[in-house]
Amino acid sequence: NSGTSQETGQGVTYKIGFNSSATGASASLGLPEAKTAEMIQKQINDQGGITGPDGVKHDVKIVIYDDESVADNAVSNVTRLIQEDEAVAVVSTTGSGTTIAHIPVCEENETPCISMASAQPITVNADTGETYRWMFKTPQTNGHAGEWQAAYLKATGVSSVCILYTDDGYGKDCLANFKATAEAAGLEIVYEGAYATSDTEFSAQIAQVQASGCQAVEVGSTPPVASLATVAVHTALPEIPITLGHGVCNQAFIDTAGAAANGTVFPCGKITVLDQVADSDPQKTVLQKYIDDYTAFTNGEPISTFGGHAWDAVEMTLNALESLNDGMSLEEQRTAVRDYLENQIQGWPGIGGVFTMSPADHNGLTKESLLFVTVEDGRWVAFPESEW
Amino acid sequence: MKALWARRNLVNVIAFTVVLAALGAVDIFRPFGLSFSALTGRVVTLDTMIRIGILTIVVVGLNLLMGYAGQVSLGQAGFYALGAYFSGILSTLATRHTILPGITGLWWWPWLMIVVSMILTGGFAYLVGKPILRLKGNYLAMATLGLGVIIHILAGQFPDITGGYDGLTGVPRLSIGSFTLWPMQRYYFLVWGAAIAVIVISLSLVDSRIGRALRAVHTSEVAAEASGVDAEQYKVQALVLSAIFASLAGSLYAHFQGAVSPSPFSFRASVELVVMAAVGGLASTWGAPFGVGLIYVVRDLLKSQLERLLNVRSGEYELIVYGIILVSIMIFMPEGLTASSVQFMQGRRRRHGNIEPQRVQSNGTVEDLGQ
Amino acid sequence: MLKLEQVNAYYGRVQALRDISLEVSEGEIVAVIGPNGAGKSTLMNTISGIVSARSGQITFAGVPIAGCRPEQIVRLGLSQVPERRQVFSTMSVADNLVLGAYHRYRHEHKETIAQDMDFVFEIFPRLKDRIKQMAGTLSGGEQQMLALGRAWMAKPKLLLMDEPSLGLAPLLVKEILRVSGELRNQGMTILLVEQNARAALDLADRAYVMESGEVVLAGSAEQLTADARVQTAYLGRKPVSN
Amino acid sequence: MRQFFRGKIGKIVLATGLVFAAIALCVWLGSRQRLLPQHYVQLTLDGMRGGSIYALMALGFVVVYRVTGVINFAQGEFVMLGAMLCLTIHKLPLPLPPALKLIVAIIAAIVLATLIGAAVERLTIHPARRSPPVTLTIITVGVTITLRAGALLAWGADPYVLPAFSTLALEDHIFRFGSVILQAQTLWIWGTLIVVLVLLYFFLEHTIMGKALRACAVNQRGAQLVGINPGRMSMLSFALAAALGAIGGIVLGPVTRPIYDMGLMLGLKGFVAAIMGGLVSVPGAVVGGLLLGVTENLAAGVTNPTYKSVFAFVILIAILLFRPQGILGGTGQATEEVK
Amino acid sequence: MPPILEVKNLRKEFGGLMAVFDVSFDVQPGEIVAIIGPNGAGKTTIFNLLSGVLPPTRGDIRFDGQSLIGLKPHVITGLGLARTFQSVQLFGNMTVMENVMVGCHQQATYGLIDAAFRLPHARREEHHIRERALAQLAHVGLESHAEEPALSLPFGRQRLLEIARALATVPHLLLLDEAGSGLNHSEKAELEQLIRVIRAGGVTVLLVEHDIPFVMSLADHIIVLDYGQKIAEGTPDQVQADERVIAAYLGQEA
Ligand SMILES: Nc1ncnc2c1ncn2[C@@H]1O[C@H](COP(=O)(O)OP(=O)(O)OP(=O)(O)O)[C@@H](O)[C@H]1O
Ligand SMILES: Nc1ncnc2c1ncn2[C@@H]1O[C@H](COP(=O)(O)OP(=O)(O)OP(=O)(O)O)[C@@H](O)[C@H]1O
Ligand SMILES: [Mg+2]
Ligand SMILES: [Mg+2]
Repeated sequence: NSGTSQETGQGVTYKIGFNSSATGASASLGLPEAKTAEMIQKQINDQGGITGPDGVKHDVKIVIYDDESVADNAVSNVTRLIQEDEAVAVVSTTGSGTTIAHIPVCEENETPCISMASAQPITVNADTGETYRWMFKTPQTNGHAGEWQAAYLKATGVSSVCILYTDDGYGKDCLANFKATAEAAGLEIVYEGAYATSDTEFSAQIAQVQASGCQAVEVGSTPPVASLATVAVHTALPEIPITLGHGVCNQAFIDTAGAAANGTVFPCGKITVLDQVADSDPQKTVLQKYIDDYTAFTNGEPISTFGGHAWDAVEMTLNALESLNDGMSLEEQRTAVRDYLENQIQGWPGIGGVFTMSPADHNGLTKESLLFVTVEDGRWVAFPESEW
Repeated sequence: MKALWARRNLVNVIAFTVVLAALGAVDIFRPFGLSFSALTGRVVTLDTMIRIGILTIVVVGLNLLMGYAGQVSLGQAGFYALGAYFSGILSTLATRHTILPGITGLWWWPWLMIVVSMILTGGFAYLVGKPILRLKGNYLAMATLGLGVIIHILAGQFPDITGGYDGLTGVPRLSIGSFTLWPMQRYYFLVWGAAIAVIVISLSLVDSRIGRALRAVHTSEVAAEASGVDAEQYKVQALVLSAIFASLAGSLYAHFQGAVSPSPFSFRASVELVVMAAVGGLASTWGAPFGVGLIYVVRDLLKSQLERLLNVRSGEYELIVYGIILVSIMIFMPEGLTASSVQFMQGRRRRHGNIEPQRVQSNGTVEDLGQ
Repeated sequence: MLKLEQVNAYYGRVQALRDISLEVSEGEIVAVIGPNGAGKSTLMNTISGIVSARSGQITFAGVPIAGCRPEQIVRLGLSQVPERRQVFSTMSVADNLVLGAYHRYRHEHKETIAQDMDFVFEIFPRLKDRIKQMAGTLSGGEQQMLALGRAWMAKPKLLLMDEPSLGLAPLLVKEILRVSGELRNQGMTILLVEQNARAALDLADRAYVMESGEVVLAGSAEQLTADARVQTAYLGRKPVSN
Repeated sequence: MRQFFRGKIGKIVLATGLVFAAIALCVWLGSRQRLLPQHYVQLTLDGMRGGSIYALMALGFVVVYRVTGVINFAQGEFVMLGAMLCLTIHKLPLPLPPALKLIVAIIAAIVLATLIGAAVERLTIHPARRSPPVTLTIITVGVTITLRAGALLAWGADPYVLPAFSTLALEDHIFRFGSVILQAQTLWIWGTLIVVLVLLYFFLEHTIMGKALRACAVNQRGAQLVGINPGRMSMLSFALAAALGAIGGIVLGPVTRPIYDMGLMLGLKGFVAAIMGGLVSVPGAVVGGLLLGVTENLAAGVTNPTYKSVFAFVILIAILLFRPQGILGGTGQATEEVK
Repeated sequence: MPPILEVKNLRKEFGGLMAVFDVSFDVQPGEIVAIIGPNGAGKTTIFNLLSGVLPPTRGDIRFDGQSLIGLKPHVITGLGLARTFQSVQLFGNMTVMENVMVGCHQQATYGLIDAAFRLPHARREEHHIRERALAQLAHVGLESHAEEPALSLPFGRQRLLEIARALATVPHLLLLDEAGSGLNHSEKAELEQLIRVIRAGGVTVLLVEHDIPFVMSLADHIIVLDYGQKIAEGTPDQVQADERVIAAYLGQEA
């Protein structure tokens, strides 16, 4: 499917596949992602496409699908994007489990896939420990979050911790990473309790937290249940410190947890706490622009980190496409994009952080991509290590 | 009469097989650069066809259970999940846990494990079916619902065994000797071969002593018993058989996806299976492939065309329209695709036919048989 | 009171009633007899609106009712003892009877309705013994009593009875025939389908004979009882050849 | 011996024995978790709150099932609609004092949800009324999909808040008895449940209209023959179920954070509660809901809360096996009658 | 000859209600025996107890010398005891022919696997079943309706079909519950004839019926029930003359 450049300097149309969970269980994450993709499409159209190093202009079409938060649909959609829509690269998808399900499709079809989910096994083969060739991901990992949380708890003199987490992909990943980092930091995990996303009461977990006598509680969930759990812990044990994961870095958490959110601490992507980010920060301009654009595009819907993950993934791909000369076959384009992502994304300031990818690291982020914050009077306040 | 029936079935099966084989062949040989999806105007892809084939196997079983034996199951996705997980876990024992390290390279091991999965799932269905099938009507549906949900939840729990919420990866492709049933074009033949075999089995069953016993149990258990039919035994047999079919489908699914995670086996999936069975037509084996097919085609059409038509992001709109279409299908074809189209054709042909059957309710009794 | 003109009804493509014309005047008992499958029940169901007539006129008390829904027709004062009884099987005997008077609750006192229930229990003391039992667990004959009682509870102007004696013991058959006469004397009009032709003709003022969807004979009860064809086919005067 | 346990007294003895055994097991397991007495009280209280919501949901299922024989999968969506409509109306800038505003929002939401319920019946169930219940049940699945996706479109995927009735704010008033906690909203929920139960029970069991509703499901032809309009009854039942659902959603609103897909799990649990109660019995549904809420919470509390939902469904299966006609049932629903 | 059916002190309670109260009777092979009695006397309940649909509260039932207590209905059918129902219970989703073929269920032995793969032995048996079913239909005169849906038959014919289905199980004893209700005079005469033919074929018949002339001309022996108790037993003439029977059931002028 090689296209030839015409006299007008107009080359083939590049297609970027985009699949997120715009509906279903992960809709609150997937919907802003899908909207971000739409926004970028509009921006490219307004610019009249992208231009390669050879000066040839290319239209870009982002083909957007919804997988309804179901693994089967994710696999189908990615297959369709790769085989039918002939996308050069695919951005997919919102959830870890759903992404992991379509890894074989990306690898077998030798097409770069960038996930917006955070779990480790997305880029690293859990059985062999090797990094997948075609899989990338943009979110900060829960491992990074765990490092912050463990360091904080350690610094405040806590020695035993309870973990409450949602019985879903995010919660399980929080648990695994927090446990690993906390134990490495010498903290004792005295209780782990899960609940379902739809739960409204937590007396069973709270009773066991009380019985276990821990000194701090870590909550690994996303709103709304994160808010309910936080409120429940706060109501029963008003004094106990509560740490959370970066899944609560959206306005919804503060809105729905109310007073119980005050005093909770957690690491956040910089996007949610832009006013806390120093002007010198390399991400500052990118963040500001994304926030402005997204707010304008959606008529003032609250921005979320997840839209940011989509932005990073699509923009990286666009950068890669801009590096291509016209006249390549689809296979060549895919390989070139992959190579670009792996080798040329160096010190790349995005929404999720400053990315530096390598053959061994298809995420490219460090703990510093997150900022530690606390909530005061319903507002996020930066809470740097010096203030602990 | 009888011979005629058998011949009609045979003709249908052959025609069906030929059409599917031809479609599959197109994608292998690509005459004039034509691919399968080009044939369907890029609406239905080969991936979709394989999924239709896999679910057809489940729905044929569900049809036997619901349509013929009249025992509703709202937990069929549970058996489907068991098949997928058993196959997934057993075929990756060596790579994941270094249990039986020698089996990694053996091509027949996954095949054997498919059979083992079927036996395990069937055995499980037998164990739970015995007590549960004493219940009638909606109560059975509820019990199976509970089972399905429990299996779904547990599937996400034990990371060492099931891979937890993220699921199990690295399920190997199937092969015969050194001939790998992959890429998809090859797998297509395997899946549809299995689906057709299941359809043939079901057709034979329905038209036998067993099939009649099941249908009799459906209408009136007392009358069936009085005619010498062991209602309980046949209900259990139907449940076990449907579970075995579901397990087979689950195994094929696992080797198709290469990964198994809990999300496709939720309560919602069980409901969707029932929807597919009903859309195709309960008590009609041929309803299964067409019911599953229709649901998939509608969804794929919406996915690929809605954005173009309405100029909106698919997501929510896709589901809204899908819901409306589903409701419309059931309003206008209450007995499902196959029954309704048969009626439609017969309405043309049979001007002077015999008495139309009375309105028969889902349980097969006439509406007013209230004593 | 009830008048059918040229009524045709179909099941699917099969014609079950052919050009039926029939009349019932106020205060009469009219019987319809005929062999199995003649269309007697279909006739009853067409009048009560369960089967819709494809063509023809049905007027009840001056109101055209062809095309009306059954529940509307009931409200006009027409009630049916249906074939196969149609009792509410998982509801109690009392509830079944109370529901018989459903459309009367809007404008009548509960006491009058309770009195009618006592009347039913007087005729069928067995039902009183079983008052809390679920209708579906009653014996066949008890259910038939319940269906009759339920129809009486509606206090209809016109009562349609489809084989009221079905499954009833001989003593009770006599009893309901007696009660039917009594009801007529109280001003109720009755249209009756019966296999027990002799009893039906004894009770009725007039009768119709139906065969394969058509009215083949009509006349006063005496005329029909004397008719040779009726005698052989329905009264068993001559031994039936086999 | 076997004979004894089949008899009435034997059954009571057996049941009491089982209950005590369950309590003993519960305490033993709880002691391993180092639970204190107040924890059991707390678990029971909270279980009763969750159970009350299940009960309200279950009542909606019962109402529709009794009348139409249809399992209304859309019941959960009415809960969601109730909560969402209420908070949306509450957010409107109406010039009213806060308490009145909330009352207006509640009433308006219930009315709207009821109308939607009636409209759903007219548009989807009524045209298919001649079809078997399976078909109608599948229609409600379609309705569920459409309603939920519509809600996602209208309200997005983010959670919202509905103020607590007592404080008219996000933070509810909390009663503390030692270390046992009770939210004021819980009292609202219980109060609502009691009022609804009494009204509904009276309506369904002691009015002619209630009996007529029931008759429709038992024998539609028979119902028509006594002058009941099954179409209207079907609409009434859906409207009533929608209202019940909306009421449930509204009282639950302040203790949860309403979100477009909240109907999913609630619907499922409500359904389970309805089955436990026998699917046709109003008091049964309430007992079923409470029992489900309390036992799942206690079981979760004394063992591993991860398996809370598993417990719920295990309880379901256990009840189906030992009392298929439901906890309070005795209607012989699960057996066939022969004549 | 030993009786084909012995009922001893049979009792069935529903809650507090004695539907059948210590009833005993015997049926001799080759007889036509009728059970009569007022509505709700317990006749159908006795049939339900005999056929295993309901478990008795106490008492014993012996069929060909074997106790039927605790056996499941299909087992009892297999022993050679068949029945029809007061409210016709046909399989509405099947044709007339298939209804009778269900009756032949135990005349074949092939199982799930044989059926699934259409093994030759299954086909052979199936063929056999068809022939038998057709023969039964011919027996009751319904062979021309074989391929029609069962429920499109008029009510009277549906009763005949039920009898054919019961006969297809090859019974020694046939229980007919109000087989004549809803039939007119000439149809009853045909039924009477059919029952005689059945008996002539070596099948013992036990029937419940409210039509007195019909019963009196057909039955060799009559058992009368009232309120669950046997109040009389004997030949038609004996029973007809019994005071209690007249008071409870027949009425004065019968
Ligand atoms: N629901 C139905 N669908 C199709 N055909 C029917 C239906 N009901 C009745 N018929 C047919 O219509 C004809 C008339 O039936 P109908 O029930 O009115 O007869 P009937 O005179 O009441 O007989 P019976 O004495 O047996 O009650 C019969 O041939 C019957 O088979
Ligand atoms: N499941 C049950 N629960 C309670 N009572 C029952 C049940 N089944 C039957 N009965 C009662 O037992 C009695 C005997 O019923 P049965 O059906 O045997 O009467 P029958 O002699 O066949 O009467 P009919 O001539 O009216 O058919 C009736 O009074 C009936 O109400
Ligand atoms: Mg009739
Ligand atoms: Mg009887």
